[in-house]
Amino acid sequence: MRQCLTDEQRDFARSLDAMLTASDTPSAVRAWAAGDPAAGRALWARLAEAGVFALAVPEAYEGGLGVLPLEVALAFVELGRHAVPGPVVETVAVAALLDRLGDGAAKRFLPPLAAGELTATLAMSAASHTPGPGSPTGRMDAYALDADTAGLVLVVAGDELRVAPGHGPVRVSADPARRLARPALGGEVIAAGPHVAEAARYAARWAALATAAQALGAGYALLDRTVAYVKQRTQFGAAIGSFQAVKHRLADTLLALEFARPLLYGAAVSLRTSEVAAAKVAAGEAAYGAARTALQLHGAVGYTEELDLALWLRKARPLRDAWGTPAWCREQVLAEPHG
Amino acid sequence: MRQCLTDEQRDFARSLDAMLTASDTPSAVRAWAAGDPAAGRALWARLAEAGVFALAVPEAYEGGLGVLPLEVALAFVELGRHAVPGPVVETVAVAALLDRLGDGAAKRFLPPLAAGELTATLAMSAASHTPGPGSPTGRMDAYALDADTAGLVLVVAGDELRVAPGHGPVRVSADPARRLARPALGGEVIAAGPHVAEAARYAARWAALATAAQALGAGYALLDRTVAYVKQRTQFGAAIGSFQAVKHRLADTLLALEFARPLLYGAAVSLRTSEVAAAKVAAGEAAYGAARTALQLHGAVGYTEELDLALWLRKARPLRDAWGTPAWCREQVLAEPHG
Amino acid sequence: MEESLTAFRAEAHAWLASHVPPEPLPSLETAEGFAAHRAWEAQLHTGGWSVVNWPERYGGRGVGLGHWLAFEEEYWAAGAPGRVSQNGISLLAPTLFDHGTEEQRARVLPPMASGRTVWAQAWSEPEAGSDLASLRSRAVRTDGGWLLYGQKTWSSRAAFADRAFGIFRTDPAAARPHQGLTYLMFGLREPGVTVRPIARLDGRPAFAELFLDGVFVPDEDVIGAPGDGWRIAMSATGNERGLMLRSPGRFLAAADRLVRLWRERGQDPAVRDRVADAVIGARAYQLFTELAAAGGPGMGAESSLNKVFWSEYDIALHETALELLGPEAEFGDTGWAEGYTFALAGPIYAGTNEIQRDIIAERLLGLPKGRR
Amino acid sequence: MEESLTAFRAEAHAWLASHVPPEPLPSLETAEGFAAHRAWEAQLHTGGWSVVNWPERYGGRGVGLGHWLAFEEEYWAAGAPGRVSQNGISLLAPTLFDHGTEEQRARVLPPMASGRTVWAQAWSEPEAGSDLASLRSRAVRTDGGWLLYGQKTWSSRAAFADRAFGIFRTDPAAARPHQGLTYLMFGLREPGVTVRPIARLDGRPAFAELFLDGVFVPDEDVIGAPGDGWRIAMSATGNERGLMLRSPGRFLAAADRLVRLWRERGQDPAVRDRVADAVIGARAYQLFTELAAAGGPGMGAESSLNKVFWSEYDIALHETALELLGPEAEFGDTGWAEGYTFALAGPIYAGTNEIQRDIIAERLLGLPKGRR
Repeated sequence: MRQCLTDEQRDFARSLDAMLTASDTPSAVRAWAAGDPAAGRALWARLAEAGVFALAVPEAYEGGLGVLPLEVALAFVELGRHAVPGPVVETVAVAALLDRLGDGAAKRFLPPLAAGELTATLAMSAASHTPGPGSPTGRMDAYALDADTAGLVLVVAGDELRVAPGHGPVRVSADPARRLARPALGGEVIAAGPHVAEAARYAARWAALATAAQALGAGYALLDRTVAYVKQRTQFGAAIGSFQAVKHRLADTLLALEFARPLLYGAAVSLRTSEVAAAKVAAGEAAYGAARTALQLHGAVGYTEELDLALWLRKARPLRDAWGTPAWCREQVLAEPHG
Repeated sequence: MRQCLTDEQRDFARSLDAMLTASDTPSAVRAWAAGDPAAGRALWARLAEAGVFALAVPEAYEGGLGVLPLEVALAFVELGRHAVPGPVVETVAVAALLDRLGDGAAKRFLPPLAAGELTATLAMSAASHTPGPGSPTGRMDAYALDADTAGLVLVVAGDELRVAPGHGPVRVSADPARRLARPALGGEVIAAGPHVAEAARYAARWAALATAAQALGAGYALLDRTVAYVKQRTQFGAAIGSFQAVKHRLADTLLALEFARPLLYGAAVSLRTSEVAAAKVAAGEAAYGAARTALQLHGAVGYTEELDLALWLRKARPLRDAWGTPAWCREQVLAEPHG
Repeated sequence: MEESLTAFRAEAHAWLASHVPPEPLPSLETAEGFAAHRAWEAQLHTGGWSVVNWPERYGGRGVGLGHWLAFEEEYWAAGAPGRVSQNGISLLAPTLFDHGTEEQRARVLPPMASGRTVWAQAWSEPEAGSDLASLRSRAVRTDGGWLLYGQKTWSSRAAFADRAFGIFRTDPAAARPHQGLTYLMFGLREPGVTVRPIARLDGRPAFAELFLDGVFVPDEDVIGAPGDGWRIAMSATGNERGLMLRSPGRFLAAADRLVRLWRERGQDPAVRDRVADAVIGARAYQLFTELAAAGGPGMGAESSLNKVFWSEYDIALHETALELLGPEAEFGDTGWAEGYTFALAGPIYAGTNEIQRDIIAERLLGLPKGRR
Repeated sequence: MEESLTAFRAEAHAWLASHVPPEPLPSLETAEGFAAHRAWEAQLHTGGWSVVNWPERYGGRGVGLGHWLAFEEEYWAAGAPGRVSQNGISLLAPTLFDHGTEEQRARVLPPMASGRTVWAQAWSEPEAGSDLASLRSRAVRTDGGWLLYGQKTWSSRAAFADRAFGIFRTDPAAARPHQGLTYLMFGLREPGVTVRPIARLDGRPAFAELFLDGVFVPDEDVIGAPGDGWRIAMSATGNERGLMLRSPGRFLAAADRLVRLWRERGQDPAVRDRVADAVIGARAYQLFTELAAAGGPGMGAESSLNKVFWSEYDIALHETALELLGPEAEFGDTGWAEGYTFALAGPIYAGTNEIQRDIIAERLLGLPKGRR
């Protein structure tokens, strides 16, 4: 029952939802994809004001609200529901990483991260993790999300954490609002030693949790929009939402999302590797399933950029694979004794 | 186009279908399952008369009609459609094995096999085959189907082929009409040498082909019975066959069977390992899918022994796994260069 | 105040460790197995474990849902036998708590808790499966009670059980098919009852047909008001679909067994994803149930989500086990084979999954009612 | 007599080996890529390979379906470019063969074969997707022809193509919506045509909206009799769903590429079954097509089986490839990513798979028409 939400937590999620609904996130996403981050940055400031980034920063640091993964998960469901652009996941993961490492770097970067004055992104080299050889880890070696706009680009390579001095060209993603680039080589080393790899694994769990939450929110957005569409779209003289094939497909979509949700809450409470991995699989697959359903039931109009729906459709699969592909996560689930 | 059927082949299948329709196979199956093989034997004699077993015996042997795998496949589709009990697959595999080995054993056993006077079954030890370690081969080490009634129980073990002098107790199968027992140890060695293993692999391809054909026929029977049922069963004031969820499930069932069928014909023409394996996967999965659909759409009455439907429902999964599980067959498909 | 959850769990664990039969009991669907399972119910009852969430006066411990969930986890993890009293405990008992009289509860519940009376359900009829409103069996008014006429089918446990419950048409003139139905209990060994066992796919008599010809039911065995049967039955169906029918502990234990099987068989990577999904699904179901339980006692259309989830989960889990067994899956005498056969019924009973998906779409998503 | 299949195949193989561009052409959905693909069509035509199964007088070789299938296998195995003329060749040409006049064939087919005229289709309208009978765009009678008014959408290739074909309402007073429709061809650069490109999910203008305001169509560009458009279109839809749209050679080549990718990536056993299924599916589709081709020229409701099969196959194959690419699947600039986006449209266009399954159930299995 530990995963039950308090009224305060529910209110927090609702108020974020309301704020984002009023913020015209679709325009911000389109601009972000086109390389114009102004609207996205304004959104970022509002998220910081709502405390989203401070939820991953201990109170010991200025502006920190404490390390509250359940609240972070709830916030990221809303971020996903509204397709908020930018390195939001990575910023929270960087906060977790710096918190775990403590020391000078934490004091230097955590206060501006919590305040929303600094955006951060993170790349990890494969060597920083310990999956089996050849396993897809869900972390693209040496690519960082939105390195072109982030104020801080960190790179974990083996036992070292460094600040990259720039980045390479942005490569096209299936979701144009996700701008991937390789961090530049070199730069200041801000931590070194075996504890860096351990902290990186901890940060990766935060990243996976926040990505799972985003995916879940995106899945609900896709479902809601599709339900609304099938109620008004008529073919053969009836709303297509009255056809049983359409109904059952949407019922299955809701089912997958509703069973992923408690896994997300549970993972936020325990932060155990296997639980986070389980939530990531379930939320990622549910969101991707929701995207497939949304596309099929919208038909041709869903296959275009004409509707805002496209913003979520393109996000679902990258979110499913980022910070832990389903295959890698399933490996993690079985690697730990469960129960 | 090589897999196209001639009018003569179609007529052969149709006449078998008519003969079996007139033979009350369900009673024979129930009796066979209860340990009373009389009706099954009478059926066997009729199949032999129609030439079913002679189709796997070269004309050089008395009663042989030639080695005609496409005709055998067509016949076994009908045997599956009518749930014919007994070691029909194994008898044909034994014919292929003895034909390949030639020599005394072939002369001794092929004429009575072709004439239907001798029924045969076959067990293979894992060592006779060459799948990767730990792979489920779909051949149950040392179990033979219907060893309790077969006139000839052959065992391939390594480089030896022997006639088993009896069998152990019959173990319960999910399909009570499939009576599995271990052949007794010892007995006359009728062939020895490395060519035995090669011939055993050849015989196993025949067994897989015939099993795939049986599965396909069982799948069509399940579909036909279910289509008939949903046309007459009414709930909520309408035939349940008018509900879109029911229609789509049956459409998918037909689709899987219709795309397995050409694979079966193609495999019969080439007898290549990868083609036989592909046909086995497709027909086995299609038949199993048909069983799941038939059960769900019949509802509770399908879950009982009350309807003849049960005879096919229980057969589908064993046929899917016998003489090559889907996993093992998929390995074979990728082991050979294709195209 | 409730016993602490940790102490309660430890007590259950210890009791089960020393009482669960070391070998599986014979199948519940045989006379011998039925008797053995009934004896096990009595043993559970003696230990105080048969109905932990009932009030003490009926044989329970008066603990809440959280304790019940914990008990179920321990129960299934211990490899304890299936519950022959499940129909009574998960369907009839909640109905009596909600709609029965105190007299009925005091009379019916204690022997249910001890296994002295085992209950069968009598819902379906040959022409009324998913479409329960089209029931035809009648209860005709007589002195001091009712006389039952008609036929029930798919009555699970009825081959060996003592009594049964169901709804019957008491007012054939009612305006709509949902009206004029009455919820009642009757004895399976009363004059006028003929029980014809029906064999399941694996040949075992898991249900029966009941032929009823003037079976007397005293007024005291009517639950709620005559004519109110549909409403009462629907609240029971909610329970049937929901929590009580399939406790998370059951699937957590099954997933554990599957992981063990996978490890024993060499951890075939081709099946890895499906094994992991069984682990993930059991955990999801456990946490979903906790959330639902915290949300309040009654489940509405959400119970349809629950029912579709566990019934499809159960089949997928058993199919994965059969995959791991390879050709040996064919043998019908293994626990996995029996579990598989049992699982196959899941998407059919307690409202087919097709109906459940209609309910989810219409009630939870607000899609228009179609002609299906 | 036809050239022997073996010699024909060898000739195609040799020609393709020396002509297929070593690097992929730029995407068909860009102006530059469109021009490059058009030039490739001209090259194919010069070699005599653009429309092998057409009569020689229109630019073909007059070979049968078996030869066409063999050519397609060689074509896709050689990694040759997508066919920008596909709409014309697989949809309009069969319609002209069946319903056009000799004058129309002689005028329209040769420039189609050479890539000089590239055709777009103009079927759908905003309110008429699967429900094609509810079309609203009109053709109004005028001197020597018709004037088109209305809006078409999801017109594939129209962003860059020369001409289009579709059906228009010529008799708004017709008793039933299927009546009073006329099949015709028109120029996309005629006065009154406005083309608004629509970006696909990956941002490329794979379709366009067409706004038609008094576009003149001479009588010679009407196919069949006015009012007969529905019947003619339905026979073309049969073709669209069926064989010509997705040749087996395409999937055989794609399955080969997938197997190569799987091998390059270390033969992950967790994905083995899905890779094997791609190989099995391509072979099944090839053999199914051979059987269907041998069964005669017209495909009826069987073409619905075909359409559901290839469209779902194509997605499954590409999803498996993305799985093998792992997180790198996210990059939008790979052949697999473009193929995946393309595949996603499969279950939607040429009649959604939902409609196709209705057709399969009603026409092949004889199930009663429901309200869907």
